[in-house]
Amino acid sequence: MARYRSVRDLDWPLLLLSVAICLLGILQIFSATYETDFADAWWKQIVWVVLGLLVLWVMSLVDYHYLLDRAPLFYLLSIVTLVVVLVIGTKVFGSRRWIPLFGGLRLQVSEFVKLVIILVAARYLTELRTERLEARDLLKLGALVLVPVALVMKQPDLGTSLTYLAILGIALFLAGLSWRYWLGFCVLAVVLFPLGWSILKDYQKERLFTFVNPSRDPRGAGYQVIQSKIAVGAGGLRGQGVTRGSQTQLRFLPVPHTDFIFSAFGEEHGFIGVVLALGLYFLLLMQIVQNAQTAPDRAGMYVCMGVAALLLFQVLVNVGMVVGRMPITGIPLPLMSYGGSNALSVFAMLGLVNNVRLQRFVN
Amino acid sequence: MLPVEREREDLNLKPRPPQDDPRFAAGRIAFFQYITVAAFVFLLSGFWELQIGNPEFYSERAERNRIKALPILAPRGKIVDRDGRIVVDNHSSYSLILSRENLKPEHLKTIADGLNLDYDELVNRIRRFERTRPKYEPVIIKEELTPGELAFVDAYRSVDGFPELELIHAQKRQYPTSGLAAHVIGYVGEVSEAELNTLEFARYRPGDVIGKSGIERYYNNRLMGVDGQRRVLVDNLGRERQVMGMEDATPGQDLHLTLDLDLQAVAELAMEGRQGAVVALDPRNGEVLAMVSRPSYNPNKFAGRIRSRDWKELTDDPQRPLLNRAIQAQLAPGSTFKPIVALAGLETGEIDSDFSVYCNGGATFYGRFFKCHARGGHGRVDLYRGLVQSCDVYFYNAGNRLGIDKIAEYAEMAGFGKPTGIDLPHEASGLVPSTRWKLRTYRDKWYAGETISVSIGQGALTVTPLQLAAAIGGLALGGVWHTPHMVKNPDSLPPPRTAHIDLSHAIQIVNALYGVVNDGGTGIRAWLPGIEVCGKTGTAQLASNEAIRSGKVPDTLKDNAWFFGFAPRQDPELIVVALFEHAEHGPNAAPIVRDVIKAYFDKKARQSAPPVLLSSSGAPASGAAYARRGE
Amino acid sequence: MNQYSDLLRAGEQRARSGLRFQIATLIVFPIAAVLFQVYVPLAFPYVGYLELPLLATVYFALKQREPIQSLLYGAGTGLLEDALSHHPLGMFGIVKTLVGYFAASVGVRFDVDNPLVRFTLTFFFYFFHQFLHWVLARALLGELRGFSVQQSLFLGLMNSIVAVPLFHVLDRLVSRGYKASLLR
Amino acid sequence: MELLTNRYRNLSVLALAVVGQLLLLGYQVRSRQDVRLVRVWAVTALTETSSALAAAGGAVGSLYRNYVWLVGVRQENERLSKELADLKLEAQRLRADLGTADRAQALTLFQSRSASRTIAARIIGAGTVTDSRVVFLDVGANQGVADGMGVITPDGLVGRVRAAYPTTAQVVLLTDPSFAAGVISQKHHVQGALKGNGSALCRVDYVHNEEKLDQGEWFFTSGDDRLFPRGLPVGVAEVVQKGKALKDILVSPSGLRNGLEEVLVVLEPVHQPVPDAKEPPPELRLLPLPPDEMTVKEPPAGSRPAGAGTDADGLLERYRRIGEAQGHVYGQGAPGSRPPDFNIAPANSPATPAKPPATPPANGPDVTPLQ
Repeated sequence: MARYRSVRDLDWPLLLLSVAICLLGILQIFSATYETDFADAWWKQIVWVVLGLLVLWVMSLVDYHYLLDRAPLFYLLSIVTLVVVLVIGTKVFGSRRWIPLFGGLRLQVSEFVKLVIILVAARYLTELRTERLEARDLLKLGALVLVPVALVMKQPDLGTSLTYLAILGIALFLAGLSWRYWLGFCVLAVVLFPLGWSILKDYQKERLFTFVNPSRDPRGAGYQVIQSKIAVGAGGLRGQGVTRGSQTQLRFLPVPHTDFIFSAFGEEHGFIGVVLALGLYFLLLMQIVQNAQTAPDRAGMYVCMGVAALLLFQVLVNVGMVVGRMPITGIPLPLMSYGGSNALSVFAMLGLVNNVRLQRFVN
Repeated sequence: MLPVEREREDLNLKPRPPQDDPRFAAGRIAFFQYITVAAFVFLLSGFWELQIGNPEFYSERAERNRIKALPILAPRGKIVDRDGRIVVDNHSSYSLILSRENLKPEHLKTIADGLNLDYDELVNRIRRFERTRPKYEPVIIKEELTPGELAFVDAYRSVDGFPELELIHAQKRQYPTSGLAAHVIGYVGEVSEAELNTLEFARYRPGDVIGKSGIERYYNNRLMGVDGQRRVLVDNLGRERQVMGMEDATPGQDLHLTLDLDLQAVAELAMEGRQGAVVALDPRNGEVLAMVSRPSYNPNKFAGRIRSRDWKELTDDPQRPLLNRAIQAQLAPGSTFKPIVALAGLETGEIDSDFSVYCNGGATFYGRFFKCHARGGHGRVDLYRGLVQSCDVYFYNAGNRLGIDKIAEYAEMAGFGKPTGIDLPHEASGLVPSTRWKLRTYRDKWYAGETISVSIGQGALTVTPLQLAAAIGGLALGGVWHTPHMVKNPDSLPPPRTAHIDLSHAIQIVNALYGVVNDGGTGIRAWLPGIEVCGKTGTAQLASNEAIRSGKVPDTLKDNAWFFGFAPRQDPELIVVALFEHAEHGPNAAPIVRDVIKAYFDKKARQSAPPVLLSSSGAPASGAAYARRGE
Repeated sequence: MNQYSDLLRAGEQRARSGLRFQIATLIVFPIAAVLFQVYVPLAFPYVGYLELPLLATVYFALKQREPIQSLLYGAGTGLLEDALSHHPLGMFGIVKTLVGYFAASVGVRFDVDNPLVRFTLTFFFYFFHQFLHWVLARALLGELRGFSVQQSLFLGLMNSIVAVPLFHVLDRLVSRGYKASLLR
Repeated sequence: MELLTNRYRNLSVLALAVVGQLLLLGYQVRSRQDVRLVRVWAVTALTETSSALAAAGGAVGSLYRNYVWLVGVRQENERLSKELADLKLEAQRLRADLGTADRAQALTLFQSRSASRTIAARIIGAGTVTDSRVVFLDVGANQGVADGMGVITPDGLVGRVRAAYPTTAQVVLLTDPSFAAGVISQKHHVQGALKGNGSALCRVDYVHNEEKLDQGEWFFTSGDDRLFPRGLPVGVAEVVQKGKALKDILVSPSGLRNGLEEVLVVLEPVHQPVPDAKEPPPELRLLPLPPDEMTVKEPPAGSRPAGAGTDADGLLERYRRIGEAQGHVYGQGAPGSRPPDFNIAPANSPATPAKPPATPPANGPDVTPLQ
């Protein structure tokens, strides 16, 4: 197991960057929940981050090939759990996403399914060993991923299910899917759009509407976008200062410590802070991509790129939502948003990346 | 190498195939990097737009900065005379508005200096808006900018970054520059804070331009339109780039006056350089054909924001040019009141056509001597001669017989003592004294001696020129008093008042008034060939008799001259009242009335004559032109 | 191995032949270029259309093949140029930074001594420069001015025509006047 | 750190450089403030070098000329013809410098006759952006130049100081889109606002279609923009066309016609009358305005475009003429006198109407009788 040479071989830049982002997140959680019912959230988040680092360490120790090998098992397990969640899950804000654990803690299963999907895709595509992806494989892999997508959508949790699709997308892209298929997807999307539209829940439709026109109903669904934009705009160049953001502190902003944490961050730290935070994310992504480039084999490359794509997608959608350029989907900001499941799953993924990196010294 | 192989086998993994090169997707990974860069640029641009691009904190407000909402000021309705000739027009001009959202207080000094505004006034003005209106509502700080001032604005708005300045196009009031009918038309101005608290103007907002006096005020709701709005995209230099949306302004309605500019012009010219008023109306329906008050002023000075200096000059003028004397001067009518006394006498039977007195230059009543204006006396006078010669002694006796309350009753029947109800603001009511009035006002009883003065139109009796015109006009028609009005289709017109007076009495008085002009009476100067002009002079004394005797009467206390004239004798179409203040002799007002009446009948002849005839006479077909314009 | 990486690798090898200029050259040239831009159009107004600072940036980037130095060079030149305009500082700075970087990256992959390549690259970078500046002015400053493609293409052509002999002269000047040394 | 030293060093530096400048830009845009100090340094440094170069260029030029001629003289005539050569040289130099001398002389002459206090300046640099029209002067705040001062030549208006640095000043030329000045036409006294167009010609705005303006008419500064003194020549109207509501007018600025080298910065502006239209158009190069004959008829105070009253005024005027034609004084008349006849045609050109003082003067010649 202890195959890495020493502590020195760990991907320290990756670790430092992720911890730096977490610290920004904790600071912001502290500020956003300052003197509220959630005032101890930053504390809990520290615990989660420490736990997450632990997970990361563990994940770096286990050879990812071992995990890949068990991917089908994980896959089955996660499908079962998702079904269980649908049946017995705790209902919060109208959706069943959580499995209640001891001590009032809740686990969001769908967060960890991301990890499984990355592994499944990597495993499947590695076994192909071809330069081009065939239609048969495409369908098979697509079917594999679409099952959890459908289950999560049922919760309903559009955002998380979309992240699965993002993983699928990058996997297919890297495997060398012909441009004809991409074109086919586009045509299919256009054809299926009306169908999908009928499947979407009313509130989801409303979110899309308000994404197009936030002022449609400023008291209703568009409220969040408008308030978020106001908060970000209030930040200006230098920001209002920690615990000084009026939008955040006066509770105009919805959930300023989870989904809209970056909005609060933007208000209190301004454009400079935003550039810094986004810069950290960018470097983190680049570091993961570098690990993908230096991966010892295809599987490692797929794993790393899957993680990178997932993180990019989440950052893009969450931050885009904050500035009103993406619809509100309820995707948390990795590493910054408050939430244990999110933190643990992201650190687990980073652990995987680290693992891939360590394996390159093996031969 | 080896441990790995072993490990793989342990894990039941197939050995790595030779073509398993992780670099096979290097190009695609590079592509992913570019995607990442693009995604972050996309996100950063979003933050730039919100945090940097928007100079203001509130995103919606910021949107207003780039997409500015500029008011489109609705033009007020035009005011035209009865023939459709334009009395009040609009002309296009530029107004400067100040967007308070972008205001930098340190710029105000420069703005005030550059645009010749008073700095303190400007600051107060902005402060006034600051208190009451939301910040995004702009303030108009200067109207009718000259090209130079426009250049100033343009230069500063762009180069030195005065983002608060914005120019809008406005329709400004254009009044006759000669001050013609200034008092009737009135003027517009910005609604004041005090006015906003009144019921009349409660629905307007600060900065709105409303009618302040005259027709402009009375018919403000009709004349005023509804402002529109234009949303334009402006760049960072403040230049308009694109129109995003328009809500057109609804212009105000045009107003059709009953005024006849021909008569008005003649009356204005006749009063030039004089102090007083002229009212001409059609007694058959109450339409006012001309209304002049002198001295006048140039209402165009009010069309913008009047300077406090000009305003002070106007209000401090002892001649009170802002007063519309036609409806606001309350003065003793003098002998022009005598027909009313005569009517009262005839109706009550206190006098009849046979009743006569001997005038030897005065008479004594209740121990006091009242003199007649003719030193030598008129000899024996009956009603006809009494009116024609305007014999005071005759009317002393008539009044004495009637008593004050009978006189008051008939005066009030004719419309004195209360506003006529004309559609102009601030009409004065005049005063008809009576025992009840005396008791109520002075808590004192009426002395019979006071009646003597009232019976020749002096004493406490005061009337306005309009009241006199309406009263005599109704009397000449045989007792039908129409409410005078200025606008062709007034909002509401009360039905005419009628009094059941004996028609023969009215005819008797009218005949006497005909004699005043045509039978060697005091109104000979109003004589017109071919037109049956009836009239009556009046000389109202202002100074006490003692002062007159001492010969030291200042100009401002010289007698007022009155004259009313109507024509034709039967079914009069026109009655004109002229008040010529400090003219000393009543007959001096007669030519004014004569000119107006002449203008009326000349115009009538012009309109009835076939236009061909006029143009064939070689003279320009001015009459035809008028007829055409009148269509 | 695919074509892309071949190209990359070939480029890496070629990069070793990049010139390193003395610091003095790197300071004098942008100033001279900007000064030229400031002073000469007074006498010959049409020279104003010559984007000498841009040409200098492109030349040095192509020659140096060292992205960091090139982008810093571009940034310096651009900021200097900004200082003399009445725009906010940074507009030309950003544009020229990017031009410097990309020109250096491209310089790694092409034979930058070939006049035809130089011509094409200058033309491309001129257009890129103008377009990016327009985009930035529009996006960052909210200036909604128009962009004339035809004019940019024409001026790009003119600049490229000037650039080829100019670069040639600079080649000789640099190699004669300053000690050129190999990178690494 | 491996990350920053190795593979992504280039990209990182690029990102840093771009983001750094982005933040700089953001600061300027956000605070609407210039990074004044940096700009002052840069501008000062560059323009100093530039003026030094300019001076050096001039010196080298003259040295070169002298040297060539001197050598030529020695080779030809040795000492005997030295005096002659000197004279020749002098003549040649004078001839060569004639252009400059003329210009300098005109400038000095103009400066001495101009009522405004001015300071002469040389243009030492142009702006670097092709679409903005900006130049730099060799005088600055140290010489008393301040933001907003007008810049002129004897030929006419040139521009306006936008920013004064210690030893140099940035001038926005009148062709720059951000330039505006109040102007008045010489013959018809039409007022408008001159604006830069970004091209060689300037626009004049806010002139109504009804107003009269000839092509080729001169425009002068009107002074009421509070920026420039009145009476500076601006340019000739090249294009005068009817527009939608306002006239489309293009003016070719006279100040830029002969190239720019020396200019005057107006330190203390003094308004001057606009020269009368009867004078020849100001060929000001060597013939500065004779100060004595600068009498003008000022436009009627407060005259407004299209503001000549309404129908009512015309009618009043008409009746006034009717009265005058008959010798009738309104509102007066002895008993039995002949009443006026209002149906006669008024005389079209009344013999100088004796207007009573109570009425304001009729506005302009546009008050025509209604016919």
